[in-house]
Amino acid sequence: MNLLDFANSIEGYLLVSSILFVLGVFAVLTRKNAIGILLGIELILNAAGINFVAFSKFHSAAMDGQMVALFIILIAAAEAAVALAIILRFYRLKQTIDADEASLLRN
Amino acid sequence: MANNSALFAQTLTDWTQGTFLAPVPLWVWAMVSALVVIYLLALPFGGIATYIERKIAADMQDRIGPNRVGPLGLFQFAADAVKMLSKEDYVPPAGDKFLFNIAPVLVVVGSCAGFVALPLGQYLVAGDVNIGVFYILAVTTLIAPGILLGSWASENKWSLLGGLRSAAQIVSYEIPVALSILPVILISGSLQVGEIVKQQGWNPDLPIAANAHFWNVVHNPFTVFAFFILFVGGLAETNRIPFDLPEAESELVSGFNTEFSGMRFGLYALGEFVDVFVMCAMLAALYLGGWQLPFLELDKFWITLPSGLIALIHVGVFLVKTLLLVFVVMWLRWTLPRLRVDQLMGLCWKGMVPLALFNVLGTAIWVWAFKGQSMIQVAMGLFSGGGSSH
Amino acid sequence: MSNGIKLILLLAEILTVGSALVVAVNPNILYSAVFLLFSFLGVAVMFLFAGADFLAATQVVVYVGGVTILILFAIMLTQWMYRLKLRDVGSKFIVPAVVLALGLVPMLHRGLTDLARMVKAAPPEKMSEFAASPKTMEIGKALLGSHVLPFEAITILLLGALVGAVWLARPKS
Amino acid sequence: MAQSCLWIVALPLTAFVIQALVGKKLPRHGDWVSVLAILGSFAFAAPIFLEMIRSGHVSEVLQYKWMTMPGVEAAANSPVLNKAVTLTVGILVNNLTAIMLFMVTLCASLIHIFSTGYMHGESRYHLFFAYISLFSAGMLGLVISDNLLTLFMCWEVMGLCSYLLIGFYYQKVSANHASLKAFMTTRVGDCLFFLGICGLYVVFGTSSLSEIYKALQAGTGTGVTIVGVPALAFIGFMLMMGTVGKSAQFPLQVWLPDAMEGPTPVSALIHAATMVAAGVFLLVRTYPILEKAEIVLPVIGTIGALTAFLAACIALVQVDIKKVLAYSTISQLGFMVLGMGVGSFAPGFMHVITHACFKACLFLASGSVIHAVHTQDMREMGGLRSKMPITFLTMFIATLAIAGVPGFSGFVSKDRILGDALAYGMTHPGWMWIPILGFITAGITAFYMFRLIFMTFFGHARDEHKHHHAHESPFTMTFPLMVLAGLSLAVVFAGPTGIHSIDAKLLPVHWFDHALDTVKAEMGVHGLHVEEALEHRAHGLALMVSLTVAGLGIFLSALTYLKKVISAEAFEKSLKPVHTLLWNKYYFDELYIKVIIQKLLLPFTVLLAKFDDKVVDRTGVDGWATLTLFLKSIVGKFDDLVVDRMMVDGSGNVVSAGGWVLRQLQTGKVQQYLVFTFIVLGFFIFYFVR
Repeated sequence: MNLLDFANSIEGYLLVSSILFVLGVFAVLTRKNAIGILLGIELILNAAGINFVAFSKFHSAAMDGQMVALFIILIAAAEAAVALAIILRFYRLKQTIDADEASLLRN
Repeated sequence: MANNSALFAQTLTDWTQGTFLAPVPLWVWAMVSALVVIYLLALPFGGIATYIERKIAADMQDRIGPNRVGPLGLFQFAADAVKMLSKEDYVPPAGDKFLFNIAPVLVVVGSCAGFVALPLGQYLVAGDVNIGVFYILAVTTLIAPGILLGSWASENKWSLLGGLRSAAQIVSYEIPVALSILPVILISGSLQVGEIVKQQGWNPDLPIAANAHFWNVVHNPFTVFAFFILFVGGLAETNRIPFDLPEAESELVSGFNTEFSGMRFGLYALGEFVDVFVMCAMLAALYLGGWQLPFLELDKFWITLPSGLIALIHVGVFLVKTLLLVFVVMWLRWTLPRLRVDQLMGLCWKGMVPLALFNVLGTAIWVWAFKGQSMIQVAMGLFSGGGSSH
Repeated sequence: MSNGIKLILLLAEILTVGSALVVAVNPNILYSAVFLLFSFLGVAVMFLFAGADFLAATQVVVYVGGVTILILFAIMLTQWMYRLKLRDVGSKFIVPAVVLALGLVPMLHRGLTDLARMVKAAPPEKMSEFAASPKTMEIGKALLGSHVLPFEAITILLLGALVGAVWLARPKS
Repeated sequence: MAQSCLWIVALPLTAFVIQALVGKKLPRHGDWVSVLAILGSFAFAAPIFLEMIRSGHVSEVLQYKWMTMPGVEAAANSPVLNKAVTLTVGILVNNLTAIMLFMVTLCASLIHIFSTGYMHGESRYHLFFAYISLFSAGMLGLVISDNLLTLFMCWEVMGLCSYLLIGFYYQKVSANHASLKAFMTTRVGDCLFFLGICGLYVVFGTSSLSEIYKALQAGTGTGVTIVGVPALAFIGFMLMMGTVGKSAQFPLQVWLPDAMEGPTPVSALIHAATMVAAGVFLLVRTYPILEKAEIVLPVIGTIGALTAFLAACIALVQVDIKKVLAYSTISQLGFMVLGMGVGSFAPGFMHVITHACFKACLFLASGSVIHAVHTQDMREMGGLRSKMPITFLTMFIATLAIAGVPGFSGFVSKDRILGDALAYGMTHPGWMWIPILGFITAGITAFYMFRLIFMTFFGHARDEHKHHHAHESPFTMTFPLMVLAGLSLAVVFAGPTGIHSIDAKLLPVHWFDHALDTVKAEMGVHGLHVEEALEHRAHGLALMVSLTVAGLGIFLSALTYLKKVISAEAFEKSLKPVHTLLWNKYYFDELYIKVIIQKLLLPFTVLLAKFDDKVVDRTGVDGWATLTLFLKSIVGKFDDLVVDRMMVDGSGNVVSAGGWVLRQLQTGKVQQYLVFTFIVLGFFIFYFVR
């Protein structure tokens, strides 16, 4: 299978989504910045969306996967809005958005 | 892409059958047609628009305007282009070079990509994508990050303020714009621009019930409002006066493009003009019947016209409508004062969004109540007792 | 489908993955955000090739026009405005992150492809027909038909998110 | 058809609910609700009846599943042996039901209408209508019931209504006592009746009448014994005791005369026309069982004859107009039971119907009289004939009917019963005294009924004042009288004269016989079987004898009370002991109260009370308390030391220690949590991919 066909197969889609997911995990774990964590989460959500769409096309040839992907996009939008509002609030409180500083409830 | 009927490209493929160009695949023709549209239409328009704008401004201020280069100064824009290309490629030393470079490109890409789905004539459309209107809305959103990143990369507080204003303005006004497009989609039941335009024709020979419903702007009382909201929202989205706060000269020097010069500035300017054109073309297509000549079906004229002539007339009609709207935009620039930031946001969230929502609701009820018939159809149906339109 | 078209898809996938790589490792948060935008665009193209035209446009509108701008705003509002070096010093979880990354990619991909093999693939003609058919109307019907409950739930979620975000971000009286 | 039966019951029941809840607030205290309801029932019942007349045969069984009962330990050779049985409730519509429904709804409607006049202005007017509506519902439900259990329920509902209505004037002590007496006395019979139903269930595995008919025709039940007694005989006796209680048969007849404390329409409806006839109706419904239980029938006949005779004798000396009618009711019920006993199935049932009509008429007429003169004592009446012509005429017709004068309904049924009894006596000489008692009673009946008529309506007014104020009753009261009097004519049931051999030539009106013949075949009832010649002879003889004794009774009565040729007082004096015995109703009340209750039951009750106090309270309850206190102290110690100290505090300590350990993991660094999360996720994926 050449590279072009691989790109247009479910394996290709799944590889992209896996890499996207792992990079998202990587970003989530390594960023100090809360916004950076959010970026990682967006990558993870996109990876999930790609999976759904890929299976929707290659395996069911039906709409259900796309519907779920649509809902993922909408939920991601809501999540981003709320998360950024929280980050702004936190910034106003602590003058920083370092995720490690959000530890009032530790121990 | 893969599923769009690229009519332009298809036509090109058909023409080249049997010639030495036959092996060229469809997708190449699709790209070629897209490039043709951009280079032959978008970019010249961007240039000519600067000339027109200056001329109109001069007329309104009782000046002469550009008159040195070429007859009536017509080649002024070419001279400007040459000037811009030959200027120093300056990047602010403290600025972010990478972002500074890609930001204007984003703006131009965002505005030019919208051209692809605009139907110039009945069969003249680069890619009549089936999510047409939505596609235009989607690609034009690229403009906002372009402006925001460019302003940030300039390392200049005027720029940054202008960029933040611009992004906030664009994001906010996208809502009434989208909501004002919804009535049209409700009426036509399609996102495809070509289909929407096709439905706005008017054939005097057909009985009312079977006829198309003329221009969407007079489809029902709500679409009249929706048209104006879309127009005003388009002004705001393209940062035109009276919503040109991002580049308010009196406050922010020149706003987000303060630090830009040369071709990068030219790209910003081009992007803005193309965006204006796309907005007006969209308005014309969605609400003013696009290439439809009012009350005439050219296909069923009393003399049979050559198809090429019909296509040309269609393009002409469409361009006339669009350019009239562009003229109004420029006219407004010298007529209205600039709004304050709070006025701007208040107008959007307190005025236009509720009104646009009301329009959507009203149109939905109208479509439900009159089974999709327009005001004209309803009225004529009343007068002729439901018979034919004669 | 011609190879040229497939090439576009391949390029989009490379764009997606490459941009995501920059998002993950670039220390400059603003660059991460910008490349996240490119990654989104790549994903949108992938959607388009998977027959999800409406979804692709939604992806662009929501992510590029909404989420990215919000993120850029948040970055610009929370960083010192003119501190351009938005260095994000690598945290102490770099080692587990790398280990996880290296371990998860093959496992995930293998698991997912196994899954894909277990599930019966759609017949090719049906697949291409599906990929070429417009989806807007079907999505509209599904939203008000079979998927009306999640749709309504999402509307309530979005309203709640809207109100909550405004409440959280409002200035102190 | 069976569906409309549900309406027949539901309408009065609804009226009862409405009346009981909001009756007082309705216009006219809501009497129209009850009246309309019962008229509605009548409207539903009439088509069924007409259908029966038209086609001669209606039959429908409608069954609903009620509940499933676990298996019971059943008698040997019974169809139920330790298996679950599904109980059904149902509606059994046959010719009997149709006739009975028509009769009951008709009488009840007329009596409802009568009551609107009679009870006018009473306090608790709405409750009166509530009660009689409930009663109507109960009676109609009993009539349509297929299952003996639902029949029994309706039976008890009627008992309750009877209690409530007898005690309607609860201010009167005597009314209170009478209601209690009626309730308690019938309870004796009801208990035994219920035992009978239980026996039926054990033997047949069902209490559905329609199923029992089938089972009996298939031969089930014969030879089954319950504790050594033939099961069917046992059941038969128990069912008979139900009848004895409800229909006031000897020896449980004591409650019915006292029941006259209730308002007169109640006496007419419940204690003359319908409820007491329900006992006989029960015999009719269960007749196939009784026939199979051979010994029961003659006993029933004996009881009937005895009751008829004894009650008639008491009626001779009564002076209270309603008491006379009450005893005559008992006596007539005795006739019906007698008929049942000698196998005179159709005439016996016919007598239920004819008696209902003329006795309701008599009671209502007496009510009309009482309404007019405000007394029940016949010695204060007299000469009311001219004052109340309609009342007199209708009551006179009814009296002719009850006395057995040809041409009136009572004659038709009574003559046939007596004929059958005579035939029975001829074939079973040992039971010859049953017809003899019957004939004597017939004569006495004619005598005392005409005594009533003469004392009330003829002669001169004994109390001028009351006579002066007397007046004819309003139309709402006289209309039912006229209808009922019309129904007391023989032509309604058999023919112009009521004498079968004549009528067969004159006017063939045989609907009743046809209906009963069909239903007999359907139920598997054989009835009296004698040779045709003997039957003819017996019927001819009986006709002559009964005509003779009736005429004799009327003649003597006329001599005594109209012409005063014979002095009643002289008779009374010369037969003083007999008169005293009769006046005191054979001392039955005294026997029951002084001997059975006070000497037998009361000491037993006292003993039980003592047992309860000494054994149950002291030993059982107090002992338990002491034991519990002791256990409590042990449990308390255990609770304190083991549960609280060790378990409760211990678990708390364990949790807090564990919490301290786990708390060290919570660093507040969100990414650390995420590392854990993703490591776990990695393990999961590894597990599934492996």
